[in-house]
Amino acid sequence: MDFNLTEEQSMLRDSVERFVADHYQNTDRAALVYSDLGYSAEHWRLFAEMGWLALPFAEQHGGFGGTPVDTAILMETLGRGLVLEPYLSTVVLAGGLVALAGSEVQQADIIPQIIAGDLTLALAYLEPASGFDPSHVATTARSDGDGFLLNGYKCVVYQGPSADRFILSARTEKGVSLFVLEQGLPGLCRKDFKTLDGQWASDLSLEDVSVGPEALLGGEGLALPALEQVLGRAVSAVCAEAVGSMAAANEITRDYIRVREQFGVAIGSFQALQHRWVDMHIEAELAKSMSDALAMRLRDGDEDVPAMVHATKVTVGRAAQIVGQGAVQLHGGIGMTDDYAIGHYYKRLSIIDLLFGNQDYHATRYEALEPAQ
Amino acid sequence: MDFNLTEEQSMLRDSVERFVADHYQNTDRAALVYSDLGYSAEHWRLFAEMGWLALPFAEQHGGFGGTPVDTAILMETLGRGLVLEPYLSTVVLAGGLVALAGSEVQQADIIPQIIAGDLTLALAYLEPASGFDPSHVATTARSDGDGFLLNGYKCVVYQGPSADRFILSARTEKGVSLFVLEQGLPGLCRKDFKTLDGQWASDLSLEDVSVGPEALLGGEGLALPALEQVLGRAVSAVCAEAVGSMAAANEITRDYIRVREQFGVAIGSFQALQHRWVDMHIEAELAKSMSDALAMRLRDGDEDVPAMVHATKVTVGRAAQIVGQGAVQLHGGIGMTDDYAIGHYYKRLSIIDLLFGNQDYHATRYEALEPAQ
Amino acid sequence: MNLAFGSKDLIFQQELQAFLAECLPDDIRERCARGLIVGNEDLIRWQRILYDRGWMAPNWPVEYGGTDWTLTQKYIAAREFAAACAPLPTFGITMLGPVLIAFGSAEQKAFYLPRILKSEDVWCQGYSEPGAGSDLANLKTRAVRAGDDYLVNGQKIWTSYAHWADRMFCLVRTDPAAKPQKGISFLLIDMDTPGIEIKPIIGLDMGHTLNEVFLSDVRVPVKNRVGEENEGWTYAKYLLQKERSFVARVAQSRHLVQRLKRIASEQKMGAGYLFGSAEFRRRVSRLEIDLQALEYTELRYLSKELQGEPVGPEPSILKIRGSEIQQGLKQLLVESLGMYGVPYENDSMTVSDSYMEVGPDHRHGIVAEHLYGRGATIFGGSNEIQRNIISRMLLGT
Amino acid sequence: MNLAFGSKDLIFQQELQAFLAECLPDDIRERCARGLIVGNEDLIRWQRILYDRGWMAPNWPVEYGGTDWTLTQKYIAAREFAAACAPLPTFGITMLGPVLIAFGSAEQKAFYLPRILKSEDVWCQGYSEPGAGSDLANLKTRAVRAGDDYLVNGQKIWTSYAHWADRMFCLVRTDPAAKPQKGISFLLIDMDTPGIEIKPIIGLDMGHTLNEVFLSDVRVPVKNRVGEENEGWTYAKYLLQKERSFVARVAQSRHLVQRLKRIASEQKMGAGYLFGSAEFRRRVSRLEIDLQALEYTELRYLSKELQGEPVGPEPSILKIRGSEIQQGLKQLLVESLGMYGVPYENDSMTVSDSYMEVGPDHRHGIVAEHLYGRGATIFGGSNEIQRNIISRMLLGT
Repeated sequence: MDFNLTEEQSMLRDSVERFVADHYQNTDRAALVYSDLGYSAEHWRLFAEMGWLALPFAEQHGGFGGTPVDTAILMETLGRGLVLEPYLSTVVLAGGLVALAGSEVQQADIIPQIIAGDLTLALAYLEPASGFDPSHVATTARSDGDGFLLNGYKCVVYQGPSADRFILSARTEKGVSLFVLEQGLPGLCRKDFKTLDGQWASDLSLEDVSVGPEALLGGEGLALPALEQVLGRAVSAVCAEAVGSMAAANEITRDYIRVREQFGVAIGSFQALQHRWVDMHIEAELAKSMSDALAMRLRDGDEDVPAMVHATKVTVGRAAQIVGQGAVQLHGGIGMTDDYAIGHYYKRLSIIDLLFGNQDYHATRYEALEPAQ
Repeated sequence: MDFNLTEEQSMLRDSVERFVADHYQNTDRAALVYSDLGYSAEHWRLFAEMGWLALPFAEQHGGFGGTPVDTAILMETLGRGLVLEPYLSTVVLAGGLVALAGSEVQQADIIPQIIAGDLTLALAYLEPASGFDPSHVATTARSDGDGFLLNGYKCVVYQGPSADRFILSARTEKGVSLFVLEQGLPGLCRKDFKTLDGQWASDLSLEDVSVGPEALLGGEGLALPALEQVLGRAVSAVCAEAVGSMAAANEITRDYIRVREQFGVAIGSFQALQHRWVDMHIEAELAKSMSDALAMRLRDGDEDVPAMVHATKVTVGRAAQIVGQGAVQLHGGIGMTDDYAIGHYYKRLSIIDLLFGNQDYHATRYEALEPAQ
Repeated sequence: MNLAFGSKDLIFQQELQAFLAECLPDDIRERCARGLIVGNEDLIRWQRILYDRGWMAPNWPVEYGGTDWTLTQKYIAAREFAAACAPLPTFGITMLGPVLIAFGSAEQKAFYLPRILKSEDVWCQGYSEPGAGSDLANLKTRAVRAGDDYLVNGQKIWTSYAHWADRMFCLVRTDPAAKPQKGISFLLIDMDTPGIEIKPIIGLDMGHTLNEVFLSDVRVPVKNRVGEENEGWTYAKYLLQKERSFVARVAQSRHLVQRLKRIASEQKMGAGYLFGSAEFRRRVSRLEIDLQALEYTELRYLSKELQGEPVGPEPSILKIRGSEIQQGLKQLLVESLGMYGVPYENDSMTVSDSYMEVGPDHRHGIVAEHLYGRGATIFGGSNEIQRNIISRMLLGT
Repeated sequence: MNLAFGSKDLIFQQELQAFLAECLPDDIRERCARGLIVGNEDLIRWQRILYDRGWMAPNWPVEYGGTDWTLTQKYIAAREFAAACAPLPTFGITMLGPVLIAFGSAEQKAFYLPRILKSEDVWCQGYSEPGAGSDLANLKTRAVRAGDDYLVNGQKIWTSYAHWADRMFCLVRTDPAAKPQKGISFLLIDMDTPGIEIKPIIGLDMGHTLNEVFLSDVRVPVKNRVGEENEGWTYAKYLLQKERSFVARVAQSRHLVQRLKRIASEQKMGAGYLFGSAEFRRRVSRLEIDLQALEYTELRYLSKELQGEPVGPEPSILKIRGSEIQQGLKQLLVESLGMYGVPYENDSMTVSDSYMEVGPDHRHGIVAEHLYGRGATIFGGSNEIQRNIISRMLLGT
């Protein structure tokens, strides 16, 4: 039993920490947010050079064979800096699906390109009426000669505008299936928008989008187990990210209430504020423990992983709310401004609370694993 | 719109306040708790002399025709003193049922005796498997000649040991019905126990208890509307009682933290304790408003009374928990002792949270009034 | 004890409802209903309608152009206006007017009050400073006499709508040697006076309602001082008390509950509807019940006030619980959107009416209102400060 | 990073489980499982079994009769003992032993430690006083030298099990002129010394575990002082830190969760079962998840400790969250009884085994444990004090 980092893991963390310090602490994150890409292509090249894009992939595809624990270490540190690059979309979600469900040809095509930093992808799995349930798919893929004709609507696809390809779920006669689609296919229409956490995303509507048989990712009708597994890893990744963001938010808040004066003293000398900060700290501590443990359980392939995924998302979601809201409140007026960093932490933490399912969704699924009589 | 008391109402409150001051503030409540009766027969005679036992009854039976508002004023003040006399059981519950559902003969028999202080009653409507639902009745009343044979089990009947008669719900062929039973009937077996809030109560088991047709209270199978209506008034009465108990608990706590010293200062100077007390006070204030409004709505016979009954019990139940637990916590060690008054307030408030249905029960019924689609 | 309003009040209520149904422009009602900020021109358009009806300043005495409404009627009016999704009255009406009426000179009243009534002047409030948020006594902005003028130097912050304002009522320090709460004066400043610079503060919601106001050698005629020199704190406290009446915002929250229930019973969530989630349902009903309790508490306090009992900690209690309920409801509204809580555009509220054409129509405004609403527990005396106030009054510690 | 315990530890765990399954008497297990207090004789009966096995004092060094368990093994043992519903170790083992071993004289160690191991002495802790609860530095009990004795006068309060105790370890003031935290000494007092009077404190649960202890001219030999005169505070702090390890009580809470789920899925509530109430179900799962998070936090902290990191605010974090979870679970257990949360008898825990023969068997013990458990956030350093400690360490304010 050991929650401490190995030497290699410490090195990984240190390298990501250096990146955040060099590229996010002294530059203008807002400029990146409002750029067309929404992140920095230069940073992305650095991600490739550092080997981070290769981290979770198998060695046969040029990867490092890293585990969910390594991903968590990386994401936690990125979370401290509110890093904008699309690691989650391209590597964890899309890359994860290709590695898990893709044919050899698809893996050999896509994974090396991801690792090289030459290809970004986005996952389109939710629809306006699906809530957070990946199995609720109304988009259809009708057989059409060798290939398929896709019709339907997908919502809130992170990195939709900038991704080179989409992985998209649609229902065939055999059930929910995954497809790899190029940007700009005829009939694939995108509505782009900024997100609350300063990224780009899109809704996608599909009207008779025609794809060949090679677009099918994994067996027809077999998408759900793969999706669930990759979404579990994505939960781990965003929980780790939230842990990093919460640690940073608590430090920023601590530093602020130590120096901000009212009534002639630092506001950090007021007991009600101290105790509120302590409660934020406790929430963050518990979230960290769950996030670490989930990553280890995913790595070890434990049987009770689903319960642990749900429990962790519930714990981290609540902590994210308490820390985010508390940080804004303890800052007072300045917490309500766009200029000051704390608001951005609050927004990202709010979004993480709902990404891949909010607390109610995961608590309900947690309960369903052990049904009441 | 006026929440203030009329002159008559103020006089009622003052007289009950005097009773509490004279009989509960300087005497040994514990001695009453551990007496065979569990309250004072002498006090009960005083209740009769003051006219309080006549308060809600119609003038034709010797009552004063008081309203639920008057009952609330009385109960709130009794709540301040943690008064033990069985006003709720005899007057509000049993008396209320007789007045609402009883035949003229039954009313003429029972109500004057209650008013004179010569008769006490207890209501037996719950069973081990019923939760808080008065419609869930497994006890049966089988036709037997002119009368009925009763079989079944009733639980946690407050004042069970001391009541002269029971009003008991049982299921006949026509549905849930009410019966008036004398203490000591053959086949009616009592198990007595002390309650957490220092009163006496009983479980009742009935084995072929034989009663005549005159024992039936109200129409056969028509008990539920009357029960629901009287339970609504009982909710109002205990909510008012809780409001009085919370006010007293908050005052006792305020006085304690003003004088109790730690680290060389009054603990009431610590902001975390101040804010906790403020939150207890706010809860009590909101509970008071709901309790007053419910009493007025019951008096006025408003259409939305059921929703208001449920909403008030939820509000008061939560407030009772927050005030009771907070009062013990702010007292520290001394709050954990039986000698000091605050623990008794905590216990009575805990019990009121569950009497006639806890928060979950009432919230569920509140929601059922406006079903989700 | 009596819950019902009198028949006169009920007739009054019907009159209000009829007026609001007929005269409140749909586009303005729509923006308010979504919690979006109403632009200055739209606001003035509505205020002119109110002015024509004679209801521009319900809280002013009749002789200054106010109404002869009783306290109960004022309560009913505030509730009906909010229930109809009418814009809230402005600072000039709610805050400056009462101070001028109580402490202003005859000239000041004659000049400024009619201009407020006719919407000829928009006022902003120059109160908070970077070092004086919760602690207003720590004001640093200096006003020094120079002949018939004061020369004002300093900085104000969190100044709502300064960019729309024609004038600002402002606290300045005129005697730095006096005790903190002494030596403060109350000035009326034209916003086009040289030396005033306004810098927008972009909020969490990416909207622009707040500003910093920098004052450099701003000349303010001494006749623009309200009341006595160095007595501004007294006037400010009077004004603060006015600000804290009707703070519970019950009608606004009731409107949020209605929106929430409508969305939750329409919004598909996987296999069922959102309202089918027992947890979500319970959170809604808990807040709905809390709101009911808050409303009766407001009425109970109103009835104490009508009886002539002095105001104690009641406004703070209403503010704390009211703001907590608002934030709870706005949080649930965002959650009701599911993934459509994610899209957010920075000019969706003020600069233009454009908004994302993704997601259901009901999502428009919800996230912005939620973000803006985080300030409800911070501005106007944070909830921590309100708890201190209650504690001081009731615990005396 | 690695979640699994090593194979040696797993074998150790199996050994413990086998021992507990075989040797823990059923009647004692039953009382613990219901949260009832185990009587002194029963406790001693169990301790003698532990002593025979050599596991009476896992936290002591081997040379004093302890074990050679690693920190991880001690953690596993504490967890397994709790999971098996074994009684908790007594004050003599957990608190006095470590102090004697660290600071006691050779004679004291040789005399007292074996007597503790063999359950020949039951110890109580004379710490708190009426004016010194959270603020121990305010101790007033005086010890004055009189030849080879101290003459002790004063009063202790909240003294658990003083009525069972043979001896008391006690803080007394030996130098009233020194600063509050100086001038305190650590004495070992025989409870049968003349001048000692014990007055029971009946708890909220109507049970008798707490006492007041009055000391009037109690003669205590100077040789019964541990360590230096006036240095007792140092030893007390050492002891406090020992007291705060393993404070999360995860295994105990897990046992509560199991009881709760069993009751909730068996207990009819009107038309359905209690667990059919979505709200009740959700509250159970929230607490179950909180408990899981607490357990991993405990393990994470343990792994920091194994790595040699100094102990910081971790024990306070575990204490706060652990006590909150316990109280939440005990509250739900009471609620699970419905109206059978009402019956309560005053001698159901200690004086006799008699209890009401109403209601389901599972109700026995639940209300008593709930009431007693309200103290979890008060005694042993209240949660407010714990938050102050964390704040001081991390905020430095």
